[in-house]
Formats: sequence, structure tokens, C-alpha cells
Amino acid sequence: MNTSEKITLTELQFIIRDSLYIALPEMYWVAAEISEIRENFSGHCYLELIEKQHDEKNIKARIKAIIWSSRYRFLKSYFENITGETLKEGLKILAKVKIEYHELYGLSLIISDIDPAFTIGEMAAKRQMIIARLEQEGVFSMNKELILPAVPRRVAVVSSSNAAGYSDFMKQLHENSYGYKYYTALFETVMQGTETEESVINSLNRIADNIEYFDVVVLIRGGGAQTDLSWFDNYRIAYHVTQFPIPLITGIGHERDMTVTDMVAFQSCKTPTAVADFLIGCVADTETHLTELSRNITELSRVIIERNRNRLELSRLRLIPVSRIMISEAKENLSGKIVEIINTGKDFIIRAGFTPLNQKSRLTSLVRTYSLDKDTMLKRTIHDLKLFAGKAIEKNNNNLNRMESSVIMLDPANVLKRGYTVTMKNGKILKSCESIETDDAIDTRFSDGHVISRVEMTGKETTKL
Amino acid sequence: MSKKEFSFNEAVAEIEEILANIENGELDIDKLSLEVKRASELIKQCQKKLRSTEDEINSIFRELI
Amino acid sequence: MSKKEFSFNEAVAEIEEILANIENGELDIDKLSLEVKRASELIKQCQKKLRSTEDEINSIFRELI
Amino acid sequence: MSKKEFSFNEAVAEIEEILANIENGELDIDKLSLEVKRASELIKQCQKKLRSTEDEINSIFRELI
Amino acid sequence: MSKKEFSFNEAVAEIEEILANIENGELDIDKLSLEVKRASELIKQCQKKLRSTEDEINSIFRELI
Amino acid sequence: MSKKEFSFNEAVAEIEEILANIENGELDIDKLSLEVKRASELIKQCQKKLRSTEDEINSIFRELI
Amino acid sequence: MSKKEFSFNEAVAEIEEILANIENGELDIDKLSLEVKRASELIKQCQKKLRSTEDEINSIFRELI
Repeated sequence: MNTSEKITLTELQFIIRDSLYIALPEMYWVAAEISEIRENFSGHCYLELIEKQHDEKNIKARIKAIIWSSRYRFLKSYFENITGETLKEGLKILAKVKIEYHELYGLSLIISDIDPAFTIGEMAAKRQMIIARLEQEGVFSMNKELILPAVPRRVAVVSSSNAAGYSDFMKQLHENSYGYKYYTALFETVMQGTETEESVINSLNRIADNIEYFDVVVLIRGGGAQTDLSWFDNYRIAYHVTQFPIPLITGIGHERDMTVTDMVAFQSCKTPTAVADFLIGCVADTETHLTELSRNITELSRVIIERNRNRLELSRLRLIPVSRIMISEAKENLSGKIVEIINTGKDFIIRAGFTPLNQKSRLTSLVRTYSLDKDTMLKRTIHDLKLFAGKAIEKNNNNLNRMESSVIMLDPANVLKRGYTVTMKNGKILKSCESIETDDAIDTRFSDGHVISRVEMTGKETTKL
Repeated sequence: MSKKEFSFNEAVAEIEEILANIENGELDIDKLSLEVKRASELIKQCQKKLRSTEDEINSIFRELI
Repeated sequence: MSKKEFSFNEAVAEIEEILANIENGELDIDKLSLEVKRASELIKQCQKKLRSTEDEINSIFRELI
Repeated sequence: MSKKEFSFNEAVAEIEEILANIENGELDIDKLSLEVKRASELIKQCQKKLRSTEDEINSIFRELI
Repeated sequence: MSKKEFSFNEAVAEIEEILANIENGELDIDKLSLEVKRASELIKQCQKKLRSTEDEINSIFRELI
Repeated sequence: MSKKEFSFNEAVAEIEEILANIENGELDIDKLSLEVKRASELIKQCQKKLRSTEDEINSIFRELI
Repeated sequence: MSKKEFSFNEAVAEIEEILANIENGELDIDKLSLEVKRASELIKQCQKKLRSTEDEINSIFRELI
């Protein structure tokens, strides 16, 4: 190559430029990480895009990029609207680029479009990775599982004193309408940028060294710019949060998405003010709970008192009739006794009356028997008298009759009438022939006269009648 | 015997005596007849007495019942 | 017997005696009717006594009822 | 019996004795009516006693009721 | 019973005993009216006791309401 | 009960016991008015206790609101 | 919590326990008044703590920062 063929630098640059245009006439969709980004006074945005090694440390490729202000205004708001992120260092983007070569500034990429979906996907993937790791380590919900004190009043604040969010928080908390008293200690911390990780972890460690003085930690960051969330999609911060021994509440200030730090925190609020409200709410809840408890105690006690009063009242109401019943039963019993005594007394009298009554009837019947006996005896006497008198008369009568018949039999007149005669000698009746001698004159008497005869002969037993 | 109260027992005794005398046969036939007559009379009187006593007693008993 | 208080038992005893006498036949017919009369009288008195006692007792009982 | 307090039980016993005497028939009829009178009087007193006791009981309880 | 405190229960027991005695008929009628009188007195005392208890209780209740 | 702390529960138990005794008729009439007095006193004390407890509770509530 | 700071959690727990005790206490009035007294004290302390400043804590915090 000789010197005559020399060209100017400009000419060279033009050759390079034209060659590039010819060689790379098209637009490309390039995925890269923003390593620098700044907006100049005229609204153009100058970036440096890089690609890192797999170790995420060493840079593999680097190039400048520009978004012209006319485009930038649109892209910026569109991107932020879609992703909730600002275009900032560390962000991975998918940009539609045209390669441009400027003789003065060299090679750069002119970005005409950025696909927010890619960034969202990248961010999500990063978050997912951190979440998966925390879960794999079994620490993801450790802070959530802590118990928040009933009254979280001693608050460690991890924030930056310059942040608007910090003063919002302090004002909201200390000037609460309930008049609750809170104690806050600020642990000055860098809340964005690359120092964020170390600063947050440092603050958390300091708090942990004095853990006995605190009920709760709040992690808050200024309100205003809704940017740079991704600083808290950070594994180390999230890990420290999970391992923190007291509940940690985040108020990092974003509307749409949660960072991993929010996810593992005990509680995440949208804003620092919301964190303050949460803390006030906790105390208020506790106070409400106390009020409810005391109301319950009061009500329950009233119920108990009322029941006891009712029970007592029942006893009191029972006491009267029960005593009266006892008395009236005793009265009835006594009346019963009166009747019983009258009845048994009368029964007794009636039974006792049987004896004289019985004696009376025995007396009358004995007297009747007695007089009947005497009467019978007298009647028998009459009968005997009759009988004996009759016998006496009969006997005498018989005697008389016998005598009469003897007299009749003995009457000579009767003998003579029957043909018998009586022979007499010298007036004397002869009963034997012995005194008769032959020639004796005997007088023989007949019933109608007598004959005197001379005995011619005598002899004994000559004739038999 | 009309004046003197008639005695049944005496009459019976007399009759007994008469009967004994008759039986002894020591009596004159005329006396015998007399004695027999006497005895008969006494018997009759006795019987009368007996009747009257009986009547008396009966009338007593009639009263008694 | 009018003066002296009549005794039922004595009367009964006398009646018994009379009865015995009559039964034994030792009694004279002449006395028989007298004795019967006596006995009858005694019996009557006894009956009267019995009646009067009965009446007395009845009147006592009448009071009693 | 006027001075001494009348005893129902003694009266009953005495009546029993009188009853036994009458039953045995050992009693003279002359005494019968006396004894009956006594027994009857005792019975009357017993009944009177019973009635008066009843009255007493009734009057005691009239007060009560 | 004047010195000693009157006991309702003892009084009732005594009344029961009197009742039993009367019921058993072991009692002399002469004593009956005495026993009945005693029972009646006991009942009266019991009634009095009941009335006084009732009054006492009523006054307690008046305070209580 | 002056020295010893008054116990509502014991008092109520005692009242119940007294009531049961009265109801069961196990109680002597002689003791009734004493027991009723006791029960009434206990009821009064219990009512007082309830009132004081109620006041306490009311004061708690007043402080809270 | 260094000097044994009053613990709301413990206080609330104790109040809750008291409520449970009252609930389970089968209406024991004697316990009720004790428990209510204790609860009242705890509640008062809690409320006082919530709104009053504790210099001790403030000074500790000043040192810390």
C-alpha cells in the first residue's frame, strides 16, 4: 500500500459507514443489558448496552446506543407504563436497533423501539429464580411465620433520612389520631443503586445486634418516583429478611408488582404511609381487642350476675312457699291428728260401750232364764202335786173298793141268795161238822127263811163239792 | 157320827175291824148282818169323802193353773 | 205368813216337804186336801213372787234402755 | 260410790260378778231383783261415764277446731 | 313443758303415742279423757307454735322483699 | 361469717340445702324459723355481693370507654 | 423489655384467659369479682401504656442511632 493512495479520515469513516450500511441495511431486535443510561439537555437518551458472561461479572460485549428524544419521550412512558420500571442500569431490554456509524462518534445503535414484554419476562424470571432458591432453602416464609407483637411500638426504620417516604412515615406514625406513642430509630440506609444491597444488609445486621429493643422493622423508601424496584428483587436482601428474628414490614412504594423482598416480608404495604397506618392499625386492633375483651368480660359478668341474681331470686321466691307449705302440712297433719284422736276416742268409747251393753243383754237373758227355771220348777211342782194327790186318792179308792167287795162277799144275805145256806146250832154258825152230833137240832138259814132239822148222821169228807 | 167330823181314817179302821170280825166268823149272824151294813155304810161315806176331797183338790188345781 | 216376809226358798222347801209327804202316802186323806191347798197356796205365792220380781226387773230394764 | 271416784273398770268387774252369781242359780230370788238393780245401776253409770267421756272429748275438740 | 323449751316434734311424737295407746284399747276408759285432754293441749301448743313460726317467717319475708 | 370471707357460692349452696331440707320435710318445725332466717340473711348478703360485683364491673366499663 | 417491660402480649393473653375463666367458671360469683378486678387492672395498665411516653425507651433509642 502506498501513500498516494491515502485517504482522509473522513473518507475512511465514510467508507466504513457506507460498508456498514450496505452490509447491515436491516433493523435488528437485540437483547442486552443497560450498563449506562443518561438523558442529555436536548432530551436524547444515551445508553451503553452490554452482555455479561454467564458468571454475570465479566462483560462479553459492549456498545453505545442512542434513543432520539422524539422517540425517547414515547418509549420511556410506554415502557414505564407497561413494566412499572424505569429504563435504568442493570435492566435487560429487547431493543429494535439500526446500526449507525458516525464519522465523529463512531459506532452506535439507534434504538427505535423497546419491547417491554421482554423486560417484564426477564425481571420475572430473575424474581422467580430468587423465589425458587429461597423456597428451596426453606426460608421463604420464615419472617411471615413470626408473631407480630400485639402492640408494635418500638420500630426500627430502615430508610434514608432524605427520602420523602421516610418523613411521610414519621409524620403519619407519630401524629396518629389515636394518640398512640411510638418509638422509632432510623437506620440510615441507601435505598437505591448498586449500594442498596450492602447498605440494607448492614442496617439489618445493626438492628439484629439490638433486637431486644425492637418490636418490628420497617423498610421504607421514598414515594415520588416509582422507579428502581428491582434493587429489592435481590436474593441477599430477601434472604436476610427471611432470617430476621422480628417481623419486617416493607413500604417500598410501588403500585403494581411486588419485589421478592416484599414477598418474603412479614407484611408488605404499598407506601410508607401505609406502613405507618398498618402499625397504627395493629395497636388500634389490639386496643379494639382489649375493648372487646373488656366488653365481653363486662357482658359475660353481667350475664353471670343476672343468672346468679335469677337463681337467688328463684331461691328467694321458693323460700316463701316452701316454708308455708311446710307449715300448712304441719297444720294439716295436726288437724288430721285432731280428727284421728276424736275418731279413735269415739271408737274407744263405742268399744268400751260394748261391755256394759253385752252385760246388759246377758243380764236380761240370765234373769229370763232364772225366772223361767223357777217357773218350770213351780209348774213341775204343780204337776207332781196333782200326780201325788191323784195317786193318794186312787190308792184310798182302791182300798175302799177292795173293802167294799170284801163286805159284799162277806154279806150273808148275798151268800144265801146264791143258794148257799148257813147252818147254825144254838144260834151259832157252824163252820165245821165236828161239833155236830147226831140228833142235834140245826137251824139252816135260807135266803127266804129257815128250816130246823135233826141230824141223823155225821161224817167227814163224805161229799166233795 | 153326824155331829162329829167324819174321819176317813177312823172309818177305814172301823171297816178293817168289821172285816176282820166277819172273817173270824165269831159273829152272830144277826150281828154279822149289822156289821156288814155298818161297813157298807162306812165305805160309802169314805167314798163320798174321797169324791169330795178329789173334787176339792181338782177345784184347787183348777184355780192353780 | 202375812207378817213374816214371804220367802220363796222356804216356800219351795215347804212345798217339797208336802210333796214328799203326799208321795210317801203317809198322808191322811183327811189332811190331803188341806196339804194340797197349802202347797197350792205356796205355789201361787211363789208364782206371784216370781211375777212381781219379774215385773220389778222388767221395770228396771225399761229404765235401763 | 258418791265419794269414791266411779271406776268404769271396777263397775264392769262387779257386773261380771253379779252375772256369774245369777248364772250359777245360787242366787235367792229375793236377792235377784236387788242384784239386778245393782247391776243395772252399774251399767247405767258405765253408760253415763261413756257418754260424759264422749261429751268431754267433743268439747275438748270443739275448742281445737 | 313450761321450763323446758317446747318441741313441736316431741309434742307430735307424744300425740302419736297417745293415739297408739287409745287405738290399742289398752287404755282404761277412766284415763281416756285425761289422755285426750293431754293430746288436745299438745295440739293447742303445736298450733300456737305453728302460728308463731308463721308470724316469724312472715316478718322475715317482709324484710326480704 | 364476719371473720371469714363471705363466699357467694357457699352461701347459695347453703340456701339450696336449707330449701331442700324444708322441701323434703326433713326439717323440724322448731328449727324452721331459724333456718328461714338464716336463708334470708344469706340471700340478703348474696344480693349485696351481687350488687357490689356489678358496681365493680360497671366501673371497669366506665374507665374503658 | 430489658427491665421487664410491661408486655402487652402477656397482658392481653391474661385478659383472654380471664375471659375464658369467667366463661368456664360456671357462674362462680366469688371468682368473678376477683377475675374482673384483675382484668380491670390489666386493661387500665394497657391503656395507660399505649398513650404515655416512656423516657427510658427514648434514651435507649437515642444511644442506638
